[in-house]
Amino acid sequence: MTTMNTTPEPLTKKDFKTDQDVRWCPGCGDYAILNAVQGAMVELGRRREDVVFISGIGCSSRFPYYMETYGFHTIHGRAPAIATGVKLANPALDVWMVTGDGDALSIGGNHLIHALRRRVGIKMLLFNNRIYGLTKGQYSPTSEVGKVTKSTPMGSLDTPFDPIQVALGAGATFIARGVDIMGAELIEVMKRAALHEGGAFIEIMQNCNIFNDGAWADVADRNIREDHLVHVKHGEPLVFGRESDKGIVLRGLRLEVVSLADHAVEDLLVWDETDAAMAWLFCGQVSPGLPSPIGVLHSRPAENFEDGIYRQLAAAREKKGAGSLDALLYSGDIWTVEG
Amino acid sequence: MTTMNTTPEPLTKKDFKTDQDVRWCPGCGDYAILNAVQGAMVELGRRREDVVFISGIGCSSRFPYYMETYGFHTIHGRAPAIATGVKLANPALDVWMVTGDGDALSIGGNHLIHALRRRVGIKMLLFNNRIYGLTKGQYSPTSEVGKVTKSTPMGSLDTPFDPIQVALGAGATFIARGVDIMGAELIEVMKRAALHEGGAFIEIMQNCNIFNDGAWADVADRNIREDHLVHVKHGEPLVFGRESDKGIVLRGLRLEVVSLADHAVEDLLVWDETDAAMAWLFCGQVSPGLPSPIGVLHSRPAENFEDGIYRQLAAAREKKGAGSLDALLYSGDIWTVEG
Amino acid sequence: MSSDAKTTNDRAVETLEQATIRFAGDSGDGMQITGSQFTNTSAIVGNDLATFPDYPAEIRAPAGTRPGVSGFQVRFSSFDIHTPGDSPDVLVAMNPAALVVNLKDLQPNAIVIVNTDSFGKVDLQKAKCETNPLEDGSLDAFRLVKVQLTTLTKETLKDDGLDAKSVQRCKNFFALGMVYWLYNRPLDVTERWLHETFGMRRKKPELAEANIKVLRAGYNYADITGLFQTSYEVPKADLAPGTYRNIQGNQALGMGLAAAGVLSGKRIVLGSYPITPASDILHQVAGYKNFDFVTFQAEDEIAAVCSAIGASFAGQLGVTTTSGPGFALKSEAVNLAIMTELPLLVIDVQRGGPSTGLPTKTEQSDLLQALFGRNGDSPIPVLCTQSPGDCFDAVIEAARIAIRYMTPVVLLSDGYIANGAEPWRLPEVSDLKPIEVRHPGAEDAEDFRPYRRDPETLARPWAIPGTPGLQHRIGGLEKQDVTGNVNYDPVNHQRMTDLRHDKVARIAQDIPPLETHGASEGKVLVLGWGSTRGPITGAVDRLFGRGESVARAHLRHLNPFPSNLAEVMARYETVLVPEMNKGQLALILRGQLGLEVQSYSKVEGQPFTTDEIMHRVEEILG
Amino acid sequence: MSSDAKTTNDRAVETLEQATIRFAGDSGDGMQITGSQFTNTSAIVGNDLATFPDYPAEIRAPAGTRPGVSGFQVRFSSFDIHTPGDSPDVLVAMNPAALVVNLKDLQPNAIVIVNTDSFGKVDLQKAKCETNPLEDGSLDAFRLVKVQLTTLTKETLKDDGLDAKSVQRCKNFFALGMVYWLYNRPLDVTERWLHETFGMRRKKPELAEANIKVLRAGYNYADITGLFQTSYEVPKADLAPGTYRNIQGNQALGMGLAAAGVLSGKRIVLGSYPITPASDILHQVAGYKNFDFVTFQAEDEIAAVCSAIGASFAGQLGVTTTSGPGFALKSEAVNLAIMTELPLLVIDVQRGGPSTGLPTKTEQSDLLQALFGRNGDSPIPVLCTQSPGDCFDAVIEAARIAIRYMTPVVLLSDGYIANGAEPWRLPEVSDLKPIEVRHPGAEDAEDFRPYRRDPETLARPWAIPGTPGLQHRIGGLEKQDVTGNVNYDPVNHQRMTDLRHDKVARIAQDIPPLETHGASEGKVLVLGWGSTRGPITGAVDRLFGRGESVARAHLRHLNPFPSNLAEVMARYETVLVPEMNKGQLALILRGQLGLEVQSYSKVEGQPFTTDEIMHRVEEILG
Ligand SMILES: Cc1ncc(C[n+]2csc(CCOP(=O)(O)OP(=O)(O)O)c2C)c(N)n1
Ligand SMILES: Cc1ncc(C[n+]2csc(CCOP(=O)(O)OP(=O)(O)O)c2C)c(N)n1
Ligand code: SF4
Ligand code: SF4
Ligand SMILES: [Mg+2]
Ligand SMILES: [Mg+2]
Repeated sequence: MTTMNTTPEPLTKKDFKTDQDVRWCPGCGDYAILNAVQGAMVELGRRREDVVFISGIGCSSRFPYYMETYGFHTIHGRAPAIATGVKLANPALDVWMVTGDGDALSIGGNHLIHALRRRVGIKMLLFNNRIYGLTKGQYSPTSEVGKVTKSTPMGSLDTPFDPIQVALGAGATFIARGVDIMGAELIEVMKRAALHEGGAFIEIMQNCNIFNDGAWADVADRNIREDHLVHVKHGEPLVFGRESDKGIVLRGLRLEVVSLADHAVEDLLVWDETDAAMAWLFCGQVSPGLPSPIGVLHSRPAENFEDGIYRQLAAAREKKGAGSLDALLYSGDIWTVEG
Repeated sequence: MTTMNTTPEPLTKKDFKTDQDVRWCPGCGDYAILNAVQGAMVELGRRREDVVFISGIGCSSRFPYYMETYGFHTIHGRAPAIATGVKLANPALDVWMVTGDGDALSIGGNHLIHALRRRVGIKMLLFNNRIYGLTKGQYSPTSEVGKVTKSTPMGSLDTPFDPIQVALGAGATFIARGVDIMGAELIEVMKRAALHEGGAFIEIMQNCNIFNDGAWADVADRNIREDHLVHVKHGEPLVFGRESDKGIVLRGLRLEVVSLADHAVEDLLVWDETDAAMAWLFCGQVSPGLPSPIGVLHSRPAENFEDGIYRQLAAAREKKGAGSLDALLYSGDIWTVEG
Repeated sequence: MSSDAKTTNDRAVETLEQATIRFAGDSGDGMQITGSQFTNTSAIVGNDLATFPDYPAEIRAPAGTRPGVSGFQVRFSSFDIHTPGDSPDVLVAMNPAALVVNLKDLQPNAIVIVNTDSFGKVDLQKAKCETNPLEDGSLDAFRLVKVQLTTLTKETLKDDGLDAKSVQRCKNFFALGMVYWLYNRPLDVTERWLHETFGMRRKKPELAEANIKVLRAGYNYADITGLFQTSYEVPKADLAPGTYRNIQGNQALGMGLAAAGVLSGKRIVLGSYPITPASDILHQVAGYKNFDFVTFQAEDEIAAVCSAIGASFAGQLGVTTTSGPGFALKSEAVNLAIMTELPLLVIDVQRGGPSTGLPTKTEQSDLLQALFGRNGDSPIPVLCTQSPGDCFDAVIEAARIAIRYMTPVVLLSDGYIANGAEPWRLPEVSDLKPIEVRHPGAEDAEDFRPYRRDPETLARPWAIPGTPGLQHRIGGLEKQDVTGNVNYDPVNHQRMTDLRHDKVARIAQDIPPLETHGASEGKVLVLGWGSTRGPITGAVDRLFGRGESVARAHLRHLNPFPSNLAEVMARYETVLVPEMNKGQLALILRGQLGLEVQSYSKVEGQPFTTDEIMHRVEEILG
Repeated sequence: MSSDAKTTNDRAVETLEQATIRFAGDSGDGMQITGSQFTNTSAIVGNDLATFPDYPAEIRAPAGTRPGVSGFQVRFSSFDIHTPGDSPDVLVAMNPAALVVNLKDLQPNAIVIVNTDSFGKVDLQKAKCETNPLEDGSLDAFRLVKVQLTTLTKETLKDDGLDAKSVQRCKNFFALGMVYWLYNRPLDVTERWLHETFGMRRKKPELAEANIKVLRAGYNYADITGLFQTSYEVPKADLAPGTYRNIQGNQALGMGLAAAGVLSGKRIVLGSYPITPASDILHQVAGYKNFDFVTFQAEDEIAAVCSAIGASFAGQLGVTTTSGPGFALKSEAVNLAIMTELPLLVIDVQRGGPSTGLPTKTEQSDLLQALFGRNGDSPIPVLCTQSPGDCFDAVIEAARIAIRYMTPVVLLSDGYIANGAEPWRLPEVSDLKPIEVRHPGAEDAEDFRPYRRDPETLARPWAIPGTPGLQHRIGGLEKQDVTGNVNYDPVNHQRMTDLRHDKVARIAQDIPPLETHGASEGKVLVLGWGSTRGPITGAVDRLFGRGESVARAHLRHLNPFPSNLAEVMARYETVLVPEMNKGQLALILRGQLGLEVQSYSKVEGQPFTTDEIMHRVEEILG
């Protein structure tokens, strides 16, 4: 592995910036995410040459051009498949994927769920702005019902995907959420993801101020957001609210918001990130009207798909000895014609 | 609609058979399913000309050739998209889709989850034999981990999809399961599906006796199966077992098998098919070691996507009047050049 | 007010046959709007015209940078023109970047109007200018007109209590006002538009008022300050009598689709997935719901085309719109439509390739993909559009073929046509020929065979679900002749392969003979397809006018070709084939007709200019 | 036992130069195994040979029906042959369907061995026979040999206590035994195989024993009963000295891939999705894990090719295998590899098309798709395999080009080559030329540019993740020359388009000149590509032997062509191009070289026969 011989001195965010002008609209949430990712790289002590950013197509997918690492801006929806190939070729690389709600959940939905199912060791960042940005504002699979866009002048009819629910359905072993402008929380989540084996999925609520401004207003607005989101932490009760005056309890198979005025913290649901069933309870159509959870919703131990593959390669060498062309060709029913 | 002027006399199964020789291996589970589907058509009083069977590619997907209805044997994985088009063009047609575990969940995964998300009024029958039959035996996305096949001589590494879990993740509004050789149950489930609006998803456990014989042995073997499956019925407690001597209780967010020797039927979980969270508890990775549920796992009211579209068309005509080319062309900034 | 403006304008008025103006600025500066406003006004004044918008791939490229420059060029004239002009007479540059990237194209002595407020240090840096072009002499060859657009706009609106951002946004109308004065154009068309858009639609009358105020201020500023020695007049062109509208290619495609629906009595089911530069077609027709027009934004291109195929199977007309990369994804499904012989319209608005390529640039490089981009021998009719207005006829023609011959049809447009605009003489709806549709009915059940063919067209019957007695099954496996049952017999496969081929070849019987313009025989024939019609026409007509032995012909049908194509080509010593690709049509002409042609290839993401083609032909003429 | 069998065989032994046998029965009758066994034995006996398996698309088509017939034809000889033979001398028919569908192909007076136990009323109905062919005279022209295969097999095994089903399954070996006697073949090769397969691998020694017992019984039955007047001997062919094995095309492709990995020192990462007739390549190489060979069964073809592209980006050799419909799905991604200039191997084992077509039949109709099936001008090298053994060299050559020129490469094989077998003279591993790979290292970081090209090959550097200082970004948008940054400049786009084109064209510098066999100039050149080599060689060599003025040449490289192609073609009055498609190579030859050729098209899902080509050439010779 060439990844050995590198300089030890610690890198700074600047080291992860490229010479390319950033081409997002002024005010786009992507800037904040870029900043957070660069921060995470520094905190993780990553070496630039060992990191690969793979993206599809979309505003969000221009991301790799702005990271001073190896990068591949691929084609629409295929990032998970290409990232899988990178891992199959060299499991030692730290592979991050950047995608949008259209890229990941519309055209790329199948590759996404298969990469999660297989547990390929890719860290996925889904920038969910609930709109097609790059193509100038058509509705996406995460747009709310009734969304009026260029392609749906009378409002969209299809029920959106809940990305968390889709990831759970696919059997993802690490699922988390963050908000573009909540950098600190985002960095924490990314650091957890970086350490998780078996692939990680992070939905990032991102604002497209040009075509879908305010899609996440309630969780983005500093003044009100604490009433609209809940920070889930493994082993801790679900308390939220500006005054930390609200909580969430489990009633049967439903989550319910209660006021701590008339409930004790002990009554609240204690978050168990290892329990997929618990994460499921936050899925839109199951318990509507809940605050948006952010943080690590689900995480359970798993093995990287690519590691399994290399285990088999080693086992085969173990068993049959390293492959020899001579042995391969000159075997089975062969015969010789004398000169 | 041409679907008005048709003969009233009741049809029989024979009327739904075609003149084509059935081309499945002797002993294939598909024969039993074909028989059940033809039975369901009769019981539903369907007219052949109003029914369309759409399939992808695979052994299972040859199904339409054997149904004396309209049929389209399309291309691998695309049946949901083509079926959607049929519904968009003529919502009055009764559209059934037949697919396999590879066709629906491997190459066709994205179309499947989007058709379910949108709630297109298609009835989907997924023949799950946990193998690629037509291509002679490679593992599929539903094959168990460690599956040894032509393409995985050292065993497969990827965690399989649970079709029910995938459908839940996609937000399906009708989810059911059946077994190829349990015709009566299958017909009941199909009749429920036929009446459901918003699209229906039915997983059918099917035996491929050539390439994956016995994949469902425990639920197929008449002698033991009642110990390995549970018939879920809305509003009824979860009792199962050859002697109806076992039951399932809810503990926290877990389902547990108990013996009715030391538990009262009242303690058992009463099935609520309208609760997606309940169906979720049967998903493989959540509560392993449970009997396989068959019957209608989940059903909640929904509207057909295509009906919404036609409502918008009507509303637009209502508002603007039926479209006139003259009005369309001769509008906006137009000017006249005199002769 | 435009009227009294006229009276106060007592400076010399020079009459011109034509003029070309380019508006250039940041994506945020509203240059596309400014350009279209000037275009609409000129159209209504009665000029012939052609436009060319050229904008960056980014939604909002970094302000002030060269890649961020958005441009709109309009050429208007008192005679019949075919291209947006090779080099502008007037450039409006909102910032240094807009100025420097456009200089190279200008006419010598062109008028250059710049917003001096945006030539600060930072602005120059953003534009990567070492020195200030306003001072370093790089404008010596031109007539520089310096205007403090920003300041003057602020000035004009200081009492309107608008926020700074909104004020900023008005300055393009100050520039527009000036240009209106320069060419003696009325303001009312734009004023009406501002009232409708801001006043009525967006419910912001104050913005309408502000913009109008600034527009007039600009007009008066040009009038009073006497910045320009002369103003110009471009008299109306004598266009053929009729009613006109100014139209873009994608708009015309959308209208054509609605027309195809009405003319065939079929519901159009358009399954599409957004992609530049085709998305606007979807947006357009999404507004045609009262035409019973179904639009479906699918999860991807494969689902889009498959939904259209499903719709055609169910008896309506399936259509899918896309651009190159999306077309590539559709290829497997298009092949299913070929095998099942269902009508289907595949519209490919070509862009710069390969791969993601240059999404906002134009190119003609999908021809070979359209003809051959599928497994097996899979013949498909291919047509193209030749200008914005022509899109309307082209798409109706494509639909007619798809239905009459029961076959998918590819219609190729391109980014230049899609976004370019021209005055379009509206057809009389009553003149549009209906598209005949035949569906067998229950009464035909007796000896119905899904693959028994019409002897004239070789089309199979379009029997649709819901019809009693016609139940049948189709699919992608080889079919038995007549019965349509699955069949692997060698002789049958040969026969079906030949039938699929012959059916498409037969379409030639409906194709009008190829017409030539200019010399009926002689030295050079310039043979084009698609959007090269504009520059080819401009160039060849001029040369022929000069008495050169040249002619031009434009193909609408690329498969099959018009039956007289070989004969026509044979009448000229040299056949020149200009294409915005590496010579794709040239390859087919040689390969299919075995005739020698000279390929003229340009792959710059930009249309040919009239001059380029003239020079090339002159070289051949020697 | 084979030895003493020989002694008892005192009937006349006639020596032949060659013979062709076709085994035909239900998919369940084990005809493919029977055929391969006869093939392996004949190979080891030292014959040259060629085989052609032909089986239905269904896993188990309905027993006894005509579409359900599975056939295996083997031709073996004492001289050098190139095809599995046009018409069999012996037909083994396990049931009426197998008999009737094959009769038309037989030599007059051919030996026809039938299992009379399966000619009951029901069997005849299943085969849609009004009358019993054994009695209605339809076999008069042949030497009919009636055998109660089922009865005799049961008889043989009555004491072995096997279940009826297993006994049934043995009867093909009774037939094989008889044919072994007929051609004086030893039994030991097959006996060894039975021991290995059933005894060791499947741990069913009783089945091995049973089959061997039946095999010998069949042999003795033929010996004792004297069913055949004479038996035959086909002496060994004098093949070039060396070590041989009998090999199928897909096997050789798999081995070639392993070799390419070893020769380049790169790990092969094969991303694939199963599809007939390519799946066996995946199955084969999945067993090469000890070669550090990574196989990945992806969710679909798009993911398959994308995973391969990702692997190449990461510095290993990405490969993807598929057939026509899957290839169509990969086109968008292949274009990404063209734009990013990454090495990639795309192997397309062609089958009958279009659409799902005829999955188990052979065809050459993906050539145009390979060359042009992408958006934009997207040049890609295309190679083909010419015979089963040739696949080994072809795939190594393709990998060499992909790496040396940093480009995706398409390798076209077909179903006939994939499943056909021939004796293959094994190469000396030490003779295989290494594939040179260069990766820039940290030391090159100073002025590393991702798109700076090698002056000789125009290849860009293959800088791989993990290398300090070489971090860079690539993608599908147009690249700036040298820097590789995103760039939409018109002149740059033209330059990059030309560079991509020229790079592929340059590969010609590594391609050996095209060789001709036969007349070095004269009347007819038969120019082929891919699997037509066999029949063309057979036909042309015979004609040339007769002194006709004919020659043959076979293309390995379809893009770019060998530099001397035009010159070679010009040496002959007529160039005949036989293809299993509607004339795809012919189109390109005309279109690119502007040379006239005569296309000979056959689209029956079956290979050309030697006779077909001979007759066609004779027509031309007049
Ligand atoms: C094959 C293909 N189809 C369509 C497109 C056009 N396209 C580019 S990005 C995009 C969707 C972008 O939305 P999203 O993924 O949410 O990213 P965002 O721009 O919102 O960040 C589409 C439809 C394309 N580039 N390629
Ligand atoms: C585009 C394409 N890729 C691959 C194939 C080959 N193929 C046909 S069916 C199939 C999978 C069949 O498995 P499944 O869907 O489970 O159906 P089954 O045969 O088991 O009923 C595959 C890979 C194809 N026909 N088309
Ligand atoms: S369009 Fe929206 S998502 Fe795209 S860059 Fe602009 S603000 Fe960001
Ligand atoms: S292979 Fe399996 S699934 Fe296919 S027909 Fe045979 S038994 Fe049925
Ligand atoms: Mg988005
Ligand atoms: Mg299956």
